[in-house]
Amino acid sequence: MRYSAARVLWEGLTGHKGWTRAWRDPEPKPQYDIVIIGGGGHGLATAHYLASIYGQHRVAVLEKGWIGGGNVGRNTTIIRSNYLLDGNEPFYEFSLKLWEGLEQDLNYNAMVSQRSIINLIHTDAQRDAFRRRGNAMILHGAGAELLNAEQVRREVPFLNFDNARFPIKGALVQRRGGTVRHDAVAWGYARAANSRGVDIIQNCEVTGFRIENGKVLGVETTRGYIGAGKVGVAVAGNSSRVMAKAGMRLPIESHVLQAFVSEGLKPVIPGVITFGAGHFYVSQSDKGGLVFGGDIDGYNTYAQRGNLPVVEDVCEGGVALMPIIGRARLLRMWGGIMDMSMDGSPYIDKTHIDGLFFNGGWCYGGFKATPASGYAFAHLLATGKPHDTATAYRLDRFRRGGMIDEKGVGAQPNLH
Amino acid sequence: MLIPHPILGLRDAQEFTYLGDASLLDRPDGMAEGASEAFHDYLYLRDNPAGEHRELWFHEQGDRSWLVVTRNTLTHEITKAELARDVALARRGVK
Amino acid sequence: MTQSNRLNGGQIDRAQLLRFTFDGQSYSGHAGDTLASALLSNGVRLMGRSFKYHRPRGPISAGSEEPNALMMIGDGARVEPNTRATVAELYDGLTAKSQNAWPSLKLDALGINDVFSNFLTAGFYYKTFMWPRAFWEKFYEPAIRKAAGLGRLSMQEDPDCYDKGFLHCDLLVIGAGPSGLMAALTAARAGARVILADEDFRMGGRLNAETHELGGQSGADWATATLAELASFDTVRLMTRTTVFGAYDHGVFGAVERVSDHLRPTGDTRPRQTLWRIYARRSLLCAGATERMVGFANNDRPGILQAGALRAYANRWAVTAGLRVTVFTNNDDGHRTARDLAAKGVEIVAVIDPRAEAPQGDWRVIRGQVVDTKGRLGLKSVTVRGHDGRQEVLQVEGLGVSGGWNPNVSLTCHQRGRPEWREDIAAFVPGGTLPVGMAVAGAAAGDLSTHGALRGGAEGAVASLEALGISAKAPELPEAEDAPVQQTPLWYVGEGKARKWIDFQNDVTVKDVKLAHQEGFVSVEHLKRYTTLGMATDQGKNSNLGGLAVMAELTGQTIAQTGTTMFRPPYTPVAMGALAGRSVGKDFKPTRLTPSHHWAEKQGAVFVEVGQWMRAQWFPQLGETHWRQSVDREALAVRKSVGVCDVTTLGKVDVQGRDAAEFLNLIYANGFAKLAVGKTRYGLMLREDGIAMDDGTAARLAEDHFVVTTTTANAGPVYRHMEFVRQCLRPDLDVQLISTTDSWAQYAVAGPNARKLLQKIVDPEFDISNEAFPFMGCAEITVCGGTRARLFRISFSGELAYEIAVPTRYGESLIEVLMAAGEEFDVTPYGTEALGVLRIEKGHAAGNELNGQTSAAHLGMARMVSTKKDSIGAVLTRREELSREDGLRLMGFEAIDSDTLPAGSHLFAEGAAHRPETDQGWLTSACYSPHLGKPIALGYIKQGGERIGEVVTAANPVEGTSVKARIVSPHFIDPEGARLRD
Amino acid sequence: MTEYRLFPRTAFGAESAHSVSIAGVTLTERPDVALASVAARTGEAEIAGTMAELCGGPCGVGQYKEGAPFSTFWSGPDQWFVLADHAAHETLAAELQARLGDRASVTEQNDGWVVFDLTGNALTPMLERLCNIDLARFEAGQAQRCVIEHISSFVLCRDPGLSYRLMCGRSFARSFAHAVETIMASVAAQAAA
Repeated sequence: MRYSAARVLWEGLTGHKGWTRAWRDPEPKPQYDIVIIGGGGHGLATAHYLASIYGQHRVAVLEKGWIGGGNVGRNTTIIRSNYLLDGNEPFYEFSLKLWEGLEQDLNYNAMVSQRSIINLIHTDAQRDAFRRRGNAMILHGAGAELLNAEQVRREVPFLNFDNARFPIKGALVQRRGGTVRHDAVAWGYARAANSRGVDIIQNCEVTGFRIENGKVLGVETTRGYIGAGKVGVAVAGNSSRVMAKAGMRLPIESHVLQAFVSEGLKPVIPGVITFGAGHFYVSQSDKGGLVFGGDIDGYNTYAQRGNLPVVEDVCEGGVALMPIIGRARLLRMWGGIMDMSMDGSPYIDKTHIDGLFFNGGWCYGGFKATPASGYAFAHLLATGKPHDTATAYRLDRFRRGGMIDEKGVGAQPNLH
Repeated sequence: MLIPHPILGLRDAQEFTYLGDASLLDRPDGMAEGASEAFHDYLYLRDNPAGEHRELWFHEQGDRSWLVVTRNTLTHEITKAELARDVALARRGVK
Repeated sequence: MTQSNRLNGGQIDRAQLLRFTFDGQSYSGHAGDTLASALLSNGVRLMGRSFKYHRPRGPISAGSEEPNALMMIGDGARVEPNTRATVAELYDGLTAKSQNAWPSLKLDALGINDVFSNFLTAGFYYKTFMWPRAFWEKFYEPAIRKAAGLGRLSMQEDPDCYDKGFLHCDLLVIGAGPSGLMAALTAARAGARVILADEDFRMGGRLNAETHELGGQSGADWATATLAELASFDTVRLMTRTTVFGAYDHGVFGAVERVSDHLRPTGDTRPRQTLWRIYARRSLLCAGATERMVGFANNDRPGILQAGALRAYANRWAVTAGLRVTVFTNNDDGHRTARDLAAKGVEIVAVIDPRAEAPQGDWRVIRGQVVDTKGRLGLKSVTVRGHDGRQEVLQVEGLGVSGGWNPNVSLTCHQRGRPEWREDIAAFVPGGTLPVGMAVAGAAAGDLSTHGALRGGAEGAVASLEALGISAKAPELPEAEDAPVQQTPLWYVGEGKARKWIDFQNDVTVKDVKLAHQEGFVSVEHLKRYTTLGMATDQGKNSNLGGLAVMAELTGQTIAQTGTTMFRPPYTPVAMGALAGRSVGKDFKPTRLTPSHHWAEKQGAVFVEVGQWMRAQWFPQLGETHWRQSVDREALAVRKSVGVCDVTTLGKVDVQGRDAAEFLNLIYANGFAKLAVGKTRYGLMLREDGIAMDDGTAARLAEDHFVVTTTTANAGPVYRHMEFVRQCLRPDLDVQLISTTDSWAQYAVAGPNARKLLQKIVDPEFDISNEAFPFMGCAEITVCGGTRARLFRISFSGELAYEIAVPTRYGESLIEVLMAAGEEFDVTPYGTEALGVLRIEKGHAAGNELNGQTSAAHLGMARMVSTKKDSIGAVLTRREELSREDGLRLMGFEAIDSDTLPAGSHLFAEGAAHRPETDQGWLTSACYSPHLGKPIALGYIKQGGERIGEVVTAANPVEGTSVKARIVSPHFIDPEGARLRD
Repeated sequence: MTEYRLFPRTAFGAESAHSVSIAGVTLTERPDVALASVAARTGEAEIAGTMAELCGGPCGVGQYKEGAPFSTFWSGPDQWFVLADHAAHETLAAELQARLGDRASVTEQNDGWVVFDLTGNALTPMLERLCNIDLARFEAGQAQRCVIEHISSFVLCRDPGLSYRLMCGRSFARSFAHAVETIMASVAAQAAA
């Protein structure tokens, strides 16, 4: 079924009787060409591109709970491609381009909204670093603008310009950055993949791999054994646990990132703003809630909840930057489990087990990567070769010293 | 979170700085054969368990002790906290 | 306007008349009123508009769960949007305005959405607005954003302040209804340290809203007496207006106390609210229960309230929503509303009860259901269908609805708790793993009678204290109502074509849930996200279960099988300002001042934030109109004669112990074991991954005593790292560390005349001649007639230079002395800008070069990493990508025919296309070199060491510039270091 | 002989101590206090005994022992801070080093920290808004390191509810005093209401 304004009108007039399931609810088949573990944004996107670009149709996505229940369902919805390093920027720029055509590709309005992202500058050194980054972005075709303090004030006059502990001295802006309605991304990919024959199987937890002679043959699940030519793992928040079933140790630690939303407010903030002197970034949803976040709690955890000190830290940054939100109220806070890698950049790679592929370590940048991650993982699964934009995301890079460390904090996951 | 400091009793985790897996105590010998591989595994690979985890916390806003805390990563329950110094000395004794 | 709907009795102070306005209209109420009760007393039922359809709405509750009666309260910068009129305390002069309505609450233009509601069903926006592509951002989205949102911020800085604090107790009792009061009393009498917190401004909970008697006195009187006893214990803290909003790990709770929200703003130094972190060894949740509505056609009109709320308004506030009222209930409790309102003289038109066993009363009881209502801006009539099939229209202004009660389990879910279904009360009760140390009592635990609440509170307190080793005895319980719950679940009425609301604020109806089911959004989380059910400001307290019940019916499963209702913090929304506390504005982070700060202020210095420090950036002199003039002058003065710069901010760590040298040998990549006493050495500190962490110096004051310096930014992390190495890696070494950054005021004295200047202040018994005190010397000396000092002959500028340190209290005096003694040399104070120029000219790496991505080899220091010893980072810095011969090298760059050479420019071979593949490096730091008379820079470029003399392009497209630059040695000044040794 | 002389200033850049009183509560800087830190060398934990002799009694974990001429508090395992009168003991570190010899590492801290005295009636409402200490259990003679408005501090109890010593890094003095004084004013206003 195609979605359109005409269809909405017609259904409205005829009692909404014609709407059908957005995706089927199939029983698992005994064997697939490719099994994707993880029905999150990345897994579903992988399935969609496998079917739509790489002509793979015997594909299943296995989800232990309900699709979109991981980090695609609990993030701050930001998209951008404002990276510095060569290993990252082409990939994120590819992702942004895919976002730009997503709705037409999926026939689903995920509300991709390119309302710009403003990274504030508070020191001269920060300006130097952002100049370097802005230039890298332009070289990669991503676009960037460097604003001075006066220009920033004109764009976002409600920030704290006159009584700030760390004055705003400028900003790096990417006009193409913005936000997306996050749940809709999962649903849109699921519906599109489903329409091309992909089986999306919910409530199906993988309990083990069947590996013989160094080759993966399939997966054991709570709904029985499922054979697979290839298995792709995209289980953000659970990577170490799932890959341990295949006997692997990963360069990953799992941490919790809290995110927050305020009560609904009439429009306050035009785009995305990130504070350069504290842990705070914010946008406003179409519903009117301020959506914001900050730093991870900083300790290993698999509990989807954080603690109060980080909440306070984020709100301190928020009110320090935007004194107008002191009387806005925080409505809801939640936590998502981030697979923090050892250099802050992800992995999309084959493993030493034939037919077993891994996608993970997205730290807290996985949402914006969803389309490109799916595309690149689909490419790797279908062709056995890394996608051109994802050649740096190898698991062996630490042996070579080829870290992709945007923040420059080293092998300490909680600092990335 | 509250950390049961072996000397000071329950102290707010906010007073501490977190480092990570307590396996960082087991630094390989830099002068040994195969040090490169040993350091790779030491620095980059993690068990990252969902359950009991031994980890290093520094009591930065307290007595400046490094602690080895045994904490469950699913429940956050802390079952043990030791001075890292004691743990490290004990390990050296074993070697 | 008169208070036409005011009844007799109530817990209000009729002697105090309070005036207030709502949408410009003046009204009056009494002390003890909430804004909602005061408006109802004036006959105002219309108080808000819903989110999507802009339906006219009145309050449904008398508490913090209110989804409809949200307003903007206050004036000017103090306007607080989305404030629940049902809990806003009335004060004289309060101003309130309606929100989400234009031009007025009564004539809201977007009420048109209600007409088109057939097209605006759940998730409709995912299916349309896609064509043409550009229209989403240009047209559809802006229109949606403008219509969306609830209240409006003032867009002015919040003028109020907020405190934060910490409290500790044995038992935290959350909620001061019958169970909470009894629990607190039990614990207090046992000598425990108790905190009793309640969100209301009057403790007592439902006791204030009911007419039951407790041990022969009214519930409210019993509460008053109990509170008086509690107040007599100095181990008890009673906290009214305090919402415990979150349960965090290990018994830490977040609570917000509204200190002065209920007062007319006075402008004194009182905070508006205080955020408390409560550390409780045990907690008892006595949060009561929330009554649920029933889904029936047009169940959202102003005048339709929870039956219990209608009763609370009558009993506590002496107010009725209308003079003719009916009640629709599936349980016996609803009948109490009729009884209490009738007793206050309100006409009870009928009680509608679908149950066969509906009790009889002094009023008409209709066995049947409500199937429709009328009254656009306020309820006018309800249509009832009797079980006998007869339809009847009742003319009423108020309708109390009771669909049963939901225990307030929110806080039990904040960690791992998953509520469990209890069939007998048709509600979720606390289940799963509760927060550590938490127990639940009273209605929150599903114990819905007053007697049950009292007993639960007492027993809960006894058990909680027992776990702490405190023995407590349950007090004798006052005699109280103990009626069993009699109800037959009723989630929605099948009859009626009009919409039946489940989530009032977000306009989610029974039909929307059915559509979600039809489209496969069956999981509770999918239902919630697809329809926005439960995402409103009431956090789903009023709606979650209703939606779940409809879904259960559609899937043919039980409610327990379908899912559960979970809650996250906060229990009710919390002001951002309270969570930020005092750490806002200039107080966002503390400010550290250097010893020369006051002196520099007097000189008119321009300051800059460097981490938490404020440092003098430059010292403008009369006639200088541009910062470059000042900075050039300062830098040249150092090269020509002598300058002084406050470098106290550099981290200082005192390293002592028999094994101090061996310790330094491990933390630095270069060797330290053989450093002689009285000598200083530059040290390169690597992280274990072989990337440069920091650089600095270590001075050996004695065999077993070193002073280590770090960069300003890394003082904290380096100290922590050193302690890690000391305690975790080499506990066998005898080393003691302590930070002394603030202890010593330290100044760089640099320039050809540095020694001459210092000789004027160093006490004569110390010989600092070049021979006696050569480059890299260090010594403990005295200056100015006996003041203890430390002298280091080190140089950041490349000139003959020293750093001199004195106890910080003498720091300001020292710079005055240096200025006075240096007058003959034209001594010049210089700031961080000139410091930067000097170090770039000398090719010293700093923060921009040590950015956490560069190895020893990149810095050109690969050979410094000793292969003769084990040191942190030595192994991994040799990995191929970090040490390759053709890799990046730190080089110098000189601008050619350009007056700028911006840091952050990317480097390309001359004539090469500017593409990612041809990118060869970047400029890290840049300045105008007054010494060389041109812009220079440091930067990393591939194979830099082999390319000296080559001209490259420094491209800076983000600012539209592209400059030619020549690659040179990073040491622009005195590469042989002769000046240092002079 | 050099003709120049150095003169001390307080942490506030003044010649006399910073002192503020609000509604009966007083915060006073104590520039007249000399400080040194003492850490036992490995295997020399028994210097605790010598410390006890010097400071008028043993000073165990979390304790603050006032004596004359030396007071001391525990700051970490086998580590103490010693306080004395600055005029008489400006070279406190050297004095202690002489007494302890190579059994301890002694470091001068005179100007590393600023000492404040906080006195008045019912200080609990103030301190509970400043630091995470269980004040009902914080008795005379106890010491605790904690964070006050993001500033690393020591709180020493002399008389519960009535008299405390607060210490912060010298460079933080102005921010620290501002934080304390802000709460003094807030609590005074709340008490008056």
